[in-house]
Amino acid sequence: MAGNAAIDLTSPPRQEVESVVIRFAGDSGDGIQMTGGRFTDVTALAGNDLATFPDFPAEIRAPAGTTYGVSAFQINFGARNIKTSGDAPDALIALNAAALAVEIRDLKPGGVVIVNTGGLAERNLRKAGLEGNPIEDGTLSNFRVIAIDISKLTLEAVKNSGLNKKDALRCKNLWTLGLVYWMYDRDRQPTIDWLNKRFASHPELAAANVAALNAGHAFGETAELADGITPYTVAPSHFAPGEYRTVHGAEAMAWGLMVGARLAGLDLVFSSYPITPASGVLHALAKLKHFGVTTFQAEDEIAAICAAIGASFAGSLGVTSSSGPGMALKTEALGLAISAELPLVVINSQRAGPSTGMPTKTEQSDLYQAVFGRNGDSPLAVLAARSPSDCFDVVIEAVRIATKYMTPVIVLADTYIANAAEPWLIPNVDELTPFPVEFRTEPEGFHPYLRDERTLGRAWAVPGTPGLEHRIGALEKDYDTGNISYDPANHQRMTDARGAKISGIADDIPLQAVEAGEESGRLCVVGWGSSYGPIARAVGNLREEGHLVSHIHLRHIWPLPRNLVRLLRGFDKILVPEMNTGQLLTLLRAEALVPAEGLSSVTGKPFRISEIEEAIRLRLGG
Amino acid sequence: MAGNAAIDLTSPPRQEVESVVIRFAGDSGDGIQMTGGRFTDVTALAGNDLATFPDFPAEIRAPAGTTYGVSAFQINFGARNIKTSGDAPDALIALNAAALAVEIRDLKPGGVVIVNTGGLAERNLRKAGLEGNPIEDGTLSNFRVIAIDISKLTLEAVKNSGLNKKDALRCKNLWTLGLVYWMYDRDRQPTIDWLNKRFASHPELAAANVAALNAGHAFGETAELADGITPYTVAPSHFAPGEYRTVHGAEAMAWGLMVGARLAGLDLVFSSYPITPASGVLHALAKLKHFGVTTFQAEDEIAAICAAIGASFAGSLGVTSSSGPGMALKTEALGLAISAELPLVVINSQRAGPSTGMPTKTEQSDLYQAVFGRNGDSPLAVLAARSPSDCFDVVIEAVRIATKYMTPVIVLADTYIANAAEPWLIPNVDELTPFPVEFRTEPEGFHPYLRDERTLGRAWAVPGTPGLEHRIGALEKDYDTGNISYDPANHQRMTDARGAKISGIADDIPLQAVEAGEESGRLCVVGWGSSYGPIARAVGNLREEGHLVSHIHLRHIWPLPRNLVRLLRGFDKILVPEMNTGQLLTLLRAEALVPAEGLSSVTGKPFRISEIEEAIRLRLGG
Amino acid sequence: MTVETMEPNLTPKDFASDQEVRWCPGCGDYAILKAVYKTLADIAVPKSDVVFVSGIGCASRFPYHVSSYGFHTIHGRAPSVATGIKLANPDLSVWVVTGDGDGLSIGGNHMLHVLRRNVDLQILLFNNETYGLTKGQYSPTSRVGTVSPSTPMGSVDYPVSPVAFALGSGARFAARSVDTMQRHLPVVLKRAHEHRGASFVEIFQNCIVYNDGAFDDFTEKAVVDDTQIHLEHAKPLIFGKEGEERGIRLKPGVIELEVVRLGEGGIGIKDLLVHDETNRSLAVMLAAMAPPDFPMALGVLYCDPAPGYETLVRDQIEEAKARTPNGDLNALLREGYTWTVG
Amino acid sequence: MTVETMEPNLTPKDFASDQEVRWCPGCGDYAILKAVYKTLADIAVPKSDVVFVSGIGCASRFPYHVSSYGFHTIHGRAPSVATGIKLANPDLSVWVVTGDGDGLSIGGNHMLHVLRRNVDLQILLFNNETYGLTKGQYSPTSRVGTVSPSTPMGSVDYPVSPVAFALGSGARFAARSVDTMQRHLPVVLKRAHEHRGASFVEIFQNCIVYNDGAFDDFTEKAVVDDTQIHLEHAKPLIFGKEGEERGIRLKPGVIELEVVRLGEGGIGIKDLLVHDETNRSLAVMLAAMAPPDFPMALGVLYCDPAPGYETLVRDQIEEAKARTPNGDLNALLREGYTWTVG
Ligand SMILES: Cc1ncc(C[n+]2csc(CCOP(=O)(O)OP(=O)(O)O)c2C)c(N)n1
Ligand SMILES: Cc1ncc(C[n+]2csc(CCOP(=O)(O)OP(=O)(O)O)c2C)c(N)n1
Ligand code: SF4
Ligand code: SF4
Ligand SMILES: [Mg+2]
Ligand SMILES: [Mg+2]
Repeated sequence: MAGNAAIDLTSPPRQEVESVVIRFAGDSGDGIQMTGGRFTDVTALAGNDLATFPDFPAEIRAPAGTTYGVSAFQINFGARNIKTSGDAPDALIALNAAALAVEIRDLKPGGVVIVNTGGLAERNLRKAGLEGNPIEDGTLSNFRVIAIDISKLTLEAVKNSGLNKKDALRCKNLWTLGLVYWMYDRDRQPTIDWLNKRFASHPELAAANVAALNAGHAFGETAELADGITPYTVAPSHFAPGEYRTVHGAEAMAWGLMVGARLAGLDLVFSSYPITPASGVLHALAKLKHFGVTTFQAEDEIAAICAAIGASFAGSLGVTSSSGPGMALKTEALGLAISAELPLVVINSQRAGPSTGMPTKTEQSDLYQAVFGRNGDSPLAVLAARSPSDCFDVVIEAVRIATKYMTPVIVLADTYIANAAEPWLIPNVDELTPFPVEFRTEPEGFHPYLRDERTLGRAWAVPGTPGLEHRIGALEKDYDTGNISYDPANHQRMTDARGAKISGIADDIPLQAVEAGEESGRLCVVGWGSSYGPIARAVGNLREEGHLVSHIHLRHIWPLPRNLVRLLRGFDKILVPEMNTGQLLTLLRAEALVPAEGLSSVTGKPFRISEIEEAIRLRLGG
Repeated sequence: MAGNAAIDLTSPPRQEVESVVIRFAGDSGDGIQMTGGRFTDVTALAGNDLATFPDFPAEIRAPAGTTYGVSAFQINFGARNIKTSGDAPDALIALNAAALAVEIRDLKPGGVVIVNTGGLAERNLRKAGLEGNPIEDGTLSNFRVIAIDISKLTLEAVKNSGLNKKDALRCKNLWTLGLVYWMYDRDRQPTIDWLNKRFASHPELAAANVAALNAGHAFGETAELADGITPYTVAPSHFAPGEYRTVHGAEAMAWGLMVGARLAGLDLVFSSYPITPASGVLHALAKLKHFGVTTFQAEDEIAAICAAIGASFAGSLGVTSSSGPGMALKTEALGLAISAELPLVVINSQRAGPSTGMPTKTEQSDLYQAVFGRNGDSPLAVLAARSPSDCFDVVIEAVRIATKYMTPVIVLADTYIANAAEPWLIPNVDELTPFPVEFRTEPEGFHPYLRDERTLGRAWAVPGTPGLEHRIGALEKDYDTGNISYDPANHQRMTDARGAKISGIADDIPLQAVEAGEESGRLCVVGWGSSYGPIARAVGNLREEGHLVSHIHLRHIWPLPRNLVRLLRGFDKILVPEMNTGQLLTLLRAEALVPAEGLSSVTGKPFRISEIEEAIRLRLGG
Repeated sequence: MTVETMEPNLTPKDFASDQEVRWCPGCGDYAILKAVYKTLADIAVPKSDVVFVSGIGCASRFPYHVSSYGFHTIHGRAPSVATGIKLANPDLSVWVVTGDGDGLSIGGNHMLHVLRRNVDLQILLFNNETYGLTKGQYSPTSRVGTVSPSTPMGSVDYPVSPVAFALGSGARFAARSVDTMQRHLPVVLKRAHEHRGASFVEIFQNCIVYNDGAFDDFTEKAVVDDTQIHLEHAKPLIFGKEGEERGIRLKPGVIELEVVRLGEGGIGIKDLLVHDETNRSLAVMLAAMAPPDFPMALGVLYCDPAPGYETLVRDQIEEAKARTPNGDLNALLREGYTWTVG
Repeated sequence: MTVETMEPNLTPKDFASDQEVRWCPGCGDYAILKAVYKTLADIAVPKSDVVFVSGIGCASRFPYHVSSYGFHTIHGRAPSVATGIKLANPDLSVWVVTGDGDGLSIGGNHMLHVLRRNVDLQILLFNNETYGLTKGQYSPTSRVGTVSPSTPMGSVDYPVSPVAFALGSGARFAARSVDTMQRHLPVVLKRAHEHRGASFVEIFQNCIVYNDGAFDDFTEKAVVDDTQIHLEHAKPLIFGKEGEERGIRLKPGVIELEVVRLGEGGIGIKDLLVHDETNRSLAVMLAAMAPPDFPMALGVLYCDPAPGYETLVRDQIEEAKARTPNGDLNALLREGYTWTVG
């Protein structure tokens, strides 16, 4: 383990805790996301397992001090295996009145709240819609409160920096971070290094921020904090050996695409139109031109997917990415890719709908659309990622399926996954199994819809190859020549072939594993996507209590693993928690004819562990 | 009964038959669709029940004589209740070699085939891909053949018309029609009147066509036809009293929209982009400007639906119409209409997919898309028409639901329904129940998302109304004010409300009736849309044989009628024939958890009665 | 539909809605909002007859802040929704607010067609040369070399000029102004409102967060005199500080504009081009002018009215009704062959 | 990807595919197909390096009839698919075939952006002023008053001019020809092919079934001399039968073209405008000319090359590789903070 250099031996005795949930909150302009990011880095370096949840406002920069302008960052870290960013925070750091007003509701009773009293002036309170000062009016009486004028202390800490007051005040997030580092026994050095690098061209800013960080830390070491408040230690978690980093979902998707293309032996052409929360993948890949990646910001989502289809036609790996409204626009062209039988990876970072909905909030309500949402009989493969790091593997699997079966594959992620981060055991790319594409080059016997006998994937013959000139399109094709055909029996045959090709993928994917618990029994909780964390933790908690409840988590949404129906039929009850009104539920009921029940949560936020626990208890009969 | 003036008493004795299926076929340039239309009119006037199936090529005007340029028109008519355009024709009229080559496959063994030998020259045969002359090489040995040089006889019949040879030859469809009129005892006069009106400005054309018609008829009266060929009579069918006409699906939809708007008390704004086979509705409405209808040909399907949404926002009834690829493009805007909670009727004349597919062929494969195909939790109502005339009622029902519940409603028709015709007991518009819309005008207590307590439909306040100025959009709205809201609990509440509103429609629609047979039992055949005819006939036939099999046919695809699940659970087996790979099937299995089985036919053609009969027999154990 | 109640003497602030404005502090959108309030008060159309329609983007949040009717639709589709509104009720005063991304990236096709059709709308395109709402990616109006999250090495594609595009699409009214020009902008907006048919107005708007100062080269106080030309119909094309006036003339012998200094080489006002709002070719050439070689042309570049689409559509319906009066649905259903049973 | 095998001396008919052509007998598309075969034979690019991409429509069935690579995509989206093809393999010769509906109705936005971006494509827009494939509805290029199934009383919206739109969108090559002009058309197509960047070619195409004779006013043999002007770079704008030549000049004092008769009132060739392919303003004015007052301008209206988008994209990738050579994925995954356990 690297890091952990300067443990302060003079501090008061620290209380050892197994895991902690901290929520940083403040104004959009307060640098909360950066603060959270720094805390995440040093926490990872401290060897804790962790999960984060950035929760920023819809507005680019809402007027200062408003409740809808509050930006928050939550992190759950611990010595034990961390599965979610946590239900209710153990500690809240509120840099202004609005943050306090909005976020205090979720704090655990008895939790610690660090408040910047410098942000609680009359004017601030009014903007936050507060009638009184929460520190005085009893609002905080259930919590352990550390009320300090962070604004003032920050100004003091950086007074020699030469910064004007506005810029000086900007350092208050670092001051706060210093205090929090002290409370949770984090190493400051990586953050100092980061600041020096980040502000390399503005050394006075770097120095001021470092000064603020140190001052906050020193304050913790020396000040008498309120009663009942002690600093903590959180022991390192038990990780398998290897090299680790923290990774966000968007990054993991970008890297997965690059590695997937490499494993397939293809060039990557990524074509997209910006949309929240999907743009991160575009941004990440645009920075990687030195790896030969081509990124294309199209004029809209239709152009984006069509360019990706064109790239695949021309022999690259065409990939596109979007979120709900943009996915809707790709519908028609997805049909083209299905009919033209070209490989294509489509990443959907789902957000709260319907329509524009709540663009910055998470939901998993595009499963219907992914599986069913096209005109005609239009089967394709659908995969879902369960966590930020899982995106890497799932995207590679998508590339494998797309190229092997000559089909579009939709990958479902969501706002939470795209933005959240977690530690990741970095794979060795050279040890991953390649799945090189073989373009058709032999003219003899060629026609473009010649199918591989086993996969039913068609021949991929790339423009530029002499002798394989051919025409494709979305009119129905003759099975035996690839030419246009309106023949009735042929249409049946081609429809069946397209269907069989996709169902056949089920033979090429792992059988469904049971995540936790027995392979049959009284109750199974079935989930998919980002609800993995809360479901796993809830089931884990109840199993620890001795309840017999199992957890199945799907990566392959379509086709479903071959053994899934059998597994499901082995349980008396099936509970399907989803951040939608019951979409996987419909699929499972139709496929397995099991009386599965849904647990629906559409709040724009991840499930709380407790609501799943409660639903499970209810079904177990208390 | 009108018509039936000139019954020729000198003809040979006529054989009485209960129903007949005739198929006219020839080159695209041969006027086959017009010929079929005329035959349909006089057959309706003769009091027969009937169903037609125009089957034209994908090409606008394919090169003459090619097999893919064959245009066909099938009519089933009879004394009994006619449910489909018929499986195999009893008689085939083939005006050229290609038509004979393509169409002979489907003729009933022993059926009559009238062949124009003038179209069987060496060159014609080659173009049709025939090696020999079918009349000589035994191809027709199983049929009763009337081989006549219709070309020559037509030229003779019109030789005094002054037409040049090319135009004169164009009359051969009328000559043929004359012969067929004789064979089936049809009245020529309405066709003569029609020709005189149609060619009013070219009296020489009218005269020539009438001459050809009469000559063909005279030929039948006087010529010795081949052995075993007699003329027929088909008695009138038993119709309820009233005034009748034949109606095509596209017309019926257009009229239904006009009547629906009238019943709602709204102006109709119909906004669409041309696409096969949906354009007919646009064309029909564009001709009705004198009724105040506004039609708008937009630049694409997205603009079309958005203009319809704008029209609804402004207080008209916004309607849009398309087919598969165009429906796909409307996906995003449908979400807007769902979120904005505006009335909108969307007609989908389905065609064979996926993607471009077979644009002129029928299929019912957009059910998934209609019910599930949007991002987010996006419920709306889905209806399906079962026959051309049913379109009228279904569309009116769609208008009623859309305006009462402030929701988009998708109406599913298909190529077959849009183009086919059948007799229709013309309703008296004044006797239909109006469902007038009440716009909100009262400012007191108003906000745009104020819901009707019973329907949950929101208040419709129209720009131009003083005091009700408001803003709507597709961001999530606060339940209690209609303002933008990102509140977690509110999003759940609004999502639930949108869902409950649509499910609640189930209380406002008829309980599902059983079309034929018992309310429970061994086997129920469940269908929707245009497969009504073949299913009804197949079930009818088997019930006549004494088999206990029931038929349920859905008009309301979503929400499903309240009693449907109960009904379905009353049967041991459920068979769901669909012109897709099993889409209603998925819905029924998920909703009712019944082990329903699909019978899938995706050939671009309607089901044959026999294939459904066979599937039923199989399930009944022979 | 429209109830004609004149609301007495509305002031700009009567057009403010009760919704909190959520643009970034310092955003140019605030200034435009102010100018629109002023315009609305000036033109004195009843609030209830005004509709603001927008797509998605920072600019497109505009309708929430005007106390008229408003529809915040989906990305790029406001022109189509607005067309439907006008078809349903031609009497409404319908304003489309869009951004360079909304109106010219995803929505370019609807923009083309609404302009070509000449639907009577006021179309305000807030050009900030960036996608503000999605955090600063380059847009179709961003200049070559723009560094943004999606173009970290600089953009390589040529931008589109909104007014050139509008003119190429057949627009019959095209104008330009600047967010902060609080005297100029309301005048332009009023002209747009007066013009029957589609009025296209490009408004240069500063995005303080992602593209601050993008238009400083012709909007900074110090340079405006040298870098802006304010067009007025039938007036010579003249600009520049008093005493240092310059003008625009046609380069002798070729179809090309040039800047000339008045008084230099005997050049006088009579040598300059005279602005003719009805000359599309001139408008195209004016639209193409840009600093540093030319001043930016502001004001009404082109205005050549023709009946609006919605009017022609209505007229045709009225004509049809006059030709075939008394639309009886029962008669319609009975047109053609019918027969009676029983 | 591209294998450089020169196929020896291909003749036009070597470019015919084995698929039966399914246009209506007499359709103008046949003639265009013939001209394209000739062009392909002339330019001598290997068949395997040629790709035809189309949308949906009669015109868009084109790729099936060329024995190169071909992709018949979906309605209006060919420019986007073609962009993807060029991004993946800039060495291919990519031709887009589209119709007035496909390219300017549903596909107008992609047309704008592919032109603005200057992707190296040859874009052939077959303008028949109708939607042929869907049976003759009016299109965005149909003239006002067009009677069609969707406009039984005549259309009321103003058409878009394809070349004016292309120029407004920033096209750097715009040309025009006519289906039946079998000597003119291949020359124009060859120019389009030679031009690096997006080449936009409007081809007037007769739809014999739904819009027969739409262009007779300037394509009928009897009138061509009076109604066509064939543009040639650096040559004066002159047309008309020998002995009755007329020319185009700038109307004195205003930015407006006029037709003058040579010899009349002392007007000579020197008074005429000289065609300058690189002058966009001139191109816009030429594009606006139409009978009966003006001849139709045919040939290359505008050509002012700049590097193609796909080239600039590739260059940037190469530059990035040069800056940070040796892209090691394992190193990438380990950038930033990492730590080691065990
Ligand atoms: C279909 C769809 N695609 C993408 C987005 C994401 N999006 C929202 S606004 C926007 C661009 C905004 O740019 P602009 O129109 O210039 O407005 P600005 O924010 O700069 O005012 C994008 C890409 C969306 N909401 N919907
Ligand atoms: C998404 C979609 N909308 C509509 C159609 C129907 N459609 C096919 S071709 C066409 C227009 C063709 O017009 P044009 O591009 O001018 O080609 P032409 O047939 O005249 O050559 C239309 C509307 C379609 N295939 N797909
Ligand atoms: S991001 Fe830019 S355009 Fe958007 S509100 Fe902020 S300053 Fe204005
Ligand atoms: S419909 Fe017109 S454009 Fe289409 S193939 Fe026939 S003649 Fe050509
Ligand atoms: Mg912008
Ligand atoms: Mg066309």
